[in-house]
Amino acid sequence: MGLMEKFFGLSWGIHPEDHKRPAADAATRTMPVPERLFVSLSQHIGAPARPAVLVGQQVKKGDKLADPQGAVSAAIHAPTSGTVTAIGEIPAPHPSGLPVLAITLESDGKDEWAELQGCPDPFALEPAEISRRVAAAGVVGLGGATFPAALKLSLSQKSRVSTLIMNGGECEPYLSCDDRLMRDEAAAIVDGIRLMLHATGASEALVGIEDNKPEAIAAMSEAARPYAEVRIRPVPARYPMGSEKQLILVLTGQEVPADGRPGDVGVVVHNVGTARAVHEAIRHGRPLVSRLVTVNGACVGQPGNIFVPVGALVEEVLAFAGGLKKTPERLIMGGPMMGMSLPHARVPVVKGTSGILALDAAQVADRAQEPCIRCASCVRACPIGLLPLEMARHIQVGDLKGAVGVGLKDCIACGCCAYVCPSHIPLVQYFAHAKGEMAAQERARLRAEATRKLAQARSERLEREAREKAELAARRKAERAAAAAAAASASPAVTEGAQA
Amino acid sequence: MTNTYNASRTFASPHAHGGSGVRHTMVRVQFALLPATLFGFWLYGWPAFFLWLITLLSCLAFEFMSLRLMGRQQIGRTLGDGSALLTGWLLAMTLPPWAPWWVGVVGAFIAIVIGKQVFGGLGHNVFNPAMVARVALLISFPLPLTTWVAPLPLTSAAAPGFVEGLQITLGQMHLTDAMSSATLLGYAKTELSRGVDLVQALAGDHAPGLSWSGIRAGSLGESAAVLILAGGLFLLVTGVIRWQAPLGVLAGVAVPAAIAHAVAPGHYLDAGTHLLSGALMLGAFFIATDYVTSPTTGQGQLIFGLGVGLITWVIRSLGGYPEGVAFAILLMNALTPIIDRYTKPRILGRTRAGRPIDPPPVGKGA
Amino acid sequence: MLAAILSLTILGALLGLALGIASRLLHVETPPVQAELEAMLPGTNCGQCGFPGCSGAAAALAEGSAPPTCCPPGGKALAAAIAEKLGLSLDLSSLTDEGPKLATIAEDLCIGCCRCLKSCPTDAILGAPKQIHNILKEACTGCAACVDHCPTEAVVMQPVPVTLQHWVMPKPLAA
Amino acid sequence: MSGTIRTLVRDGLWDNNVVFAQMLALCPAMAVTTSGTNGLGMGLASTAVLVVANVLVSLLRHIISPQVRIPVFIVLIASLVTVVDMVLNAWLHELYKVLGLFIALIVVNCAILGRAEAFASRSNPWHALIDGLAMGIGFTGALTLIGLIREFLGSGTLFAQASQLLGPAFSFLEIRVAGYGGALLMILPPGAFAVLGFLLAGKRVIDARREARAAAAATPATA
Amino acid sequence: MSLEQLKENTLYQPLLLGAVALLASASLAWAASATRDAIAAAEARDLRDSLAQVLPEGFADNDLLADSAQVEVGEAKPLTVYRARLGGTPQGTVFKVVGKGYAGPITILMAVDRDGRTLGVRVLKHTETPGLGDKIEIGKADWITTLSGKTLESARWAVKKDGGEFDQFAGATITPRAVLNAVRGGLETFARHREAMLGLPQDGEPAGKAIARKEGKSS
Repeated sequence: MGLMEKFFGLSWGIHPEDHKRPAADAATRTMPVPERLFVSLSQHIGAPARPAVLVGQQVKKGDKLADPQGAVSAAIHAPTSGTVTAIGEIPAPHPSGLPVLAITLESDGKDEWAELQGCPDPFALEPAEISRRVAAAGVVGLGGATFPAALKLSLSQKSRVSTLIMNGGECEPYLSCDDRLMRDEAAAIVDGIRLMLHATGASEALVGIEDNKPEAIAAMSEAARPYAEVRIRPVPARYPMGSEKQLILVLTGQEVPADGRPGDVGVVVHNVGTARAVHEAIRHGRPLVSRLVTVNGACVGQPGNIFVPVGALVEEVLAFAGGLKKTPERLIMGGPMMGMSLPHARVPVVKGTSGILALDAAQVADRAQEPCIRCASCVRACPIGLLPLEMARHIQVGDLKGAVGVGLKDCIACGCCAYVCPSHIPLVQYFAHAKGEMAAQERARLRAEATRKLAQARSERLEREAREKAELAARRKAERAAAAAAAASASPAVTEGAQA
Repeated sequence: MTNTYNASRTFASPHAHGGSGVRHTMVRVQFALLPATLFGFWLYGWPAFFLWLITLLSCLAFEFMSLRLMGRQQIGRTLGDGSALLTGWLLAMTLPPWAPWWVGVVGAFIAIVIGKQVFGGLGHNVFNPAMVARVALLISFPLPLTTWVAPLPLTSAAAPGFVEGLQITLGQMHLTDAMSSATLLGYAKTELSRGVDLVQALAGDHAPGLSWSGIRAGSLGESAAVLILAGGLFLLVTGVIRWQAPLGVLAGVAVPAAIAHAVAPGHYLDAGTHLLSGALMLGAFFIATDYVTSPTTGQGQLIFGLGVGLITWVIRSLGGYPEGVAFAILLMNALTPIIDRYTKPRILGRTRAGRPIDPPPVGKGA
Repeated sequence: MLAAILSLTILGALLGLALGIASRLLHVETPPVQAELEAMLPGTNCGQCGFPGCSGAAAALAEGSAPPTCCPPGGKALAAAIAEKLGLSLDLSSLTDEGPKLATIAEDLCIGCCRCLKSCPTDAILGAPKQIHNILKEACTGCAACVDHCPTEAVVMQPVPVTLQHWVMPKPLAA
Repeated sequence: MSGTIRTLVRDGLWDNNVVFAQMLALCPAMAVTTSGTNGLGMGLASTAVLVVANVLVSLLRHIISPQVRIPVFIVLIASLVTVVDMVLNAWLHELYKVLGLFIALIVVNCAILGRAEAFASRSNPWHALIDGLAMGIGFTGALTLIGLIREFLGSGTLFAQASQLLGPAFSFLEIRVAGYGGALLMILPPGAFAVLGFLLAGKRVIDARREARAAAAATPATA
Repeated sequence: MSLEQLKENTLYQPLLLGAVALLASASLAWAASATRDAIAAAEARDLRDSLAQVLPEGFADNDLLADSAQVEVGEAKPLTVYRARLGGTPQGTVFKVVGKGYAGPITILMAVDRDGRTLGVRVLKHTETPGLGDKIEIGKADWITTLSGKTLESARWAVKKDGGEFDQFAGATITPRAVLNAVRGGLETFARHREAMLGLPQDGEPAGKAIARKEGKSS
């Protein structure tokens, strides 16, 4: 393993300029609740939540607005008190700008919490009960993947993980919300971590924090000192350190199998922000209705970290953060490496919104694409060991199968390849396109299969009907013949015929 | 508050860039070539400069014509990426400095049109264009391509002046026997074929030790091996190239050369002479490291380099030509896809064969 | 001379015998590509390809008179699969999926005549005489077979709107 | 009828040219074409064999069974070539000295087997004759063209030694470019590949332009 | 349609292929017998032409082709020599030597007179680089004629680069060197086997004495 560690420890990933300060050092602010909130029903991986309120209904802050639907889903709660004024489509925080279902909540200005059920001694609770409460609070992974946290907790319980890895890597440039949380609320995070240890049954928690956040490391070490099972582990600052597989590799030396989950190597990974949300949900009974968002970029008036209620519009968040100094070249939700470009600023903040970046042209550094010169910078940068240049060539000519053959499915879309490409080839876009195409083809295939079954059912039905008709006709004919015969031969048979 | 932001199209991540560029790389390589080139101009005088200029300009002209013919957009930008210029420069470095003008023009045509654009342009060529041109010229026009001039530094009295230099390049003045000279490797090959022992042959004027100064017959790219090496080290330090391919080439030549020389010093040149002679340094640092035509992984580049070195030594020692760097590079260029295929990096979480790795027994991780 | 002629003749005869026997022993039936193709096609016999049903299209594909892209309901995925089966190279990049369409019924036009019901290859239309019909989205394959049977033009093909889940990142423009 | 023949001729000369469209017989096309004369000689010899083989196969087409058709074709072609070889050697010895090397090569010229298989075995002798002639001339043209280009670029001459092949009356064809020694590479194998590649590309460009022009001409007619 | 049915019969194949083979071999046999004499005559004419090239006009009055012999020269194969006589007196001999060229063997025909002087040298076959090494052909350059009229002693049999008296070609040294080596080898062979090659009686006869004296002088 030593050689492997050396190999990966030295060669993967990139060293982007982090741009985290001064935003990371600015004091955290809390944004006042805007008049109207647009609470998206798709704030997590999995099926959208099902509305549980009616238009016109009055709700308190923390009241449930929508129920989870299906196995992988999460509940959604009211970020403030007020009236549900609409349930309909709004533009999604997504590059496509396609609509998404959302509940519109008109604030009454009081921001009144509903009755909350805290728990003074959560360690007395069954682990399963903790998972249940986390689920009820609608907690999802706050690192960006927004996987329902409760589901992960109960899955880890089943697969008997031994180590809980807390992701404090925050390797994306510009973003500092996790850093800020660790500095400001280390105690709450450590408490959340201990709750998660209890819920998963893991024996220890390793908190990986990149070494470019010394304040966070100090605060967390201080908060974790009483608890031997919570260990703070500084890791080298390198992108994508915050990626699950990379962090596990660095902290435990274990490699997660390509088609497997972290549970296969006895670990589970959660984000530090999630730990705080768990703490809030269990100790105070507060569901996840707001989060810390980094607002940063050259176009932002006062960059910093802001507590934003879920459902606030990006445009309002930007206005609170001192407004825009100039028209941004690109507006991004999330980090610059993996975040989504937004079509405009009138999209709502969701649970997974770690940052809102308004970058200028120099920061985006977008240039026209040039031909690939096979310099292999992307090969060296790829943290997974893929050949981005070959994948892109396959996709360019529409050979998706070939792209899969050289590892498309292992791609984590971290963006390292496109970041280093001297020819400015939008490699990640190729991969995203190909993955989308593959999914579309798979859907088409499934649909064609279903169609064939339906067509078969129909032809069987037609056959059956024809057969039944023929049988019926035959039977009638036989009956008539029998009746005629009976009538001809003797009269006592008449009653029998009538009975038939 | 400015609120006019509206994206005109969909942008994919990442929304940042490291700032590297194709042009940037090409300029650095050209910068690294500069010392050796200037030394060559001084050593061989005006004709060397004229030939260099003609080759470069022809490359640009043929690139422009090809792009026009193929109906490409933004020809100016493609020309500006510096790749055609670099190809021309590298080609000029390998030509006899007093070769007539048409050698440069025909070489540029072969390099740019046949070596590069026919394959689809930058990034698609299988073979290094400069080496394609070099080999095609050598085979097509053996006479002008093997006529070397003895060093006549610009500062010396015998050096041709500006006008004389022009006449030489335009082919209106023929080299006298007194002016012409053989390269070290060529001389060694001739002597060997006459059955003269190398130990005797390489004494006096032809002592290999003279190679360090670079003052001897040859092309711009082979006279100043030390300056080329310096340029190569500059590229290595600035991260334009990586160490695997150059090291492979040097080792691929030096190791068999050292062994053979130890066994039969009369028949085989020693490793030092091999390293400092011919286009080896240029090949190792500037040609074998060509991104487009060499393997993508470090492991692959090492194999590639070793192959180039070994084939070079075999051609030099056992083949018909005194020098074999260009042939060796072309041969290994052809093998690049295969090397690439077998030196793919291991995908994280998968075995080399591409199957997912077996998970370790659970619970061990702590 | 005679020996040469004789030996060559005998050699020819022997080789001919060997070939004749071999052609008998090694006789291979051509693989039933047509059946395989038919199994790949949707089987709805919608007729959009212009051939008499899916088996007709399979026959045409097998003998090469129909392009692999002939089945609109199958889309890109089917075209690629057929091309692979037939060993054809297919430039899929030029093939643009129009996007799936589904049949819908304009309720104000439907007179409940039940004619469309019988034409549907997947029994996707629900309805009874004098009742406004309805189309099961899940079962409709967008084959448009029903459109021509409606006397009041109440059946309309409408594109399926793109949703967030179905959105595909556009391919970058080639440099 | 004349339409069929016109198609046959056009196929042979251009549309379905042995070298440029069918990409057959590339071995002789590349190996032999170091000069225009060589290309012409090889082309003429092949044409002769092609025509006779086509007619023979066509005559025998009804009695040849599919199982042994390939061996029968090969025996026929090989014997034919050997007879031609001997006859030339005996009575046209000067010509044989120029072409002798290539005549044996005609046996393995897949263009001849290809035509027997693809055309002559299913056509009447008259059509087979025309086809053989057209294909042969097309082949000769291609070879001569490649040979001339390679010869011109490679040795700076045109139709060198043509008089040995065609007789002294044709010595006017022999042209030498003064002061040009030629690029050796062109008469070596790589030159053959390069010239063939450029000619193939050229043919495609011409075809594409013709198609575009035809399409352009057709559009207003339909509109 | 009986033919179609017949074709499916397994016995039809050997019959057909056999018949075709018979036809083909018969025609080949006919052609071979018909052309044999003509081919032999043509080849003899060729050889005579080449012999005439290396021998001066009027040097011999016999039919060289008829006066050939196999001479053992200590190599694997005996050397075929053609003797030139004038009025029955041996004047010289013509034979082939093979040089090791740059790209393969170079076949050379050389004529030597009774004094061991080259009468003429011609390259019959070679695979040297066109444009460089092919200057050894008489059609390309007249370099080969500079080899005529030289004896083993009278000339320094090497190219100028190697200290000899013959020109090398610019850019190619190996080819002329190979030709010179081969011709010198031929002269040496002649010196060693002079009698046998000229067709002189080994000893005893007056003519033989005179020549033996000469040989003694030259050795």
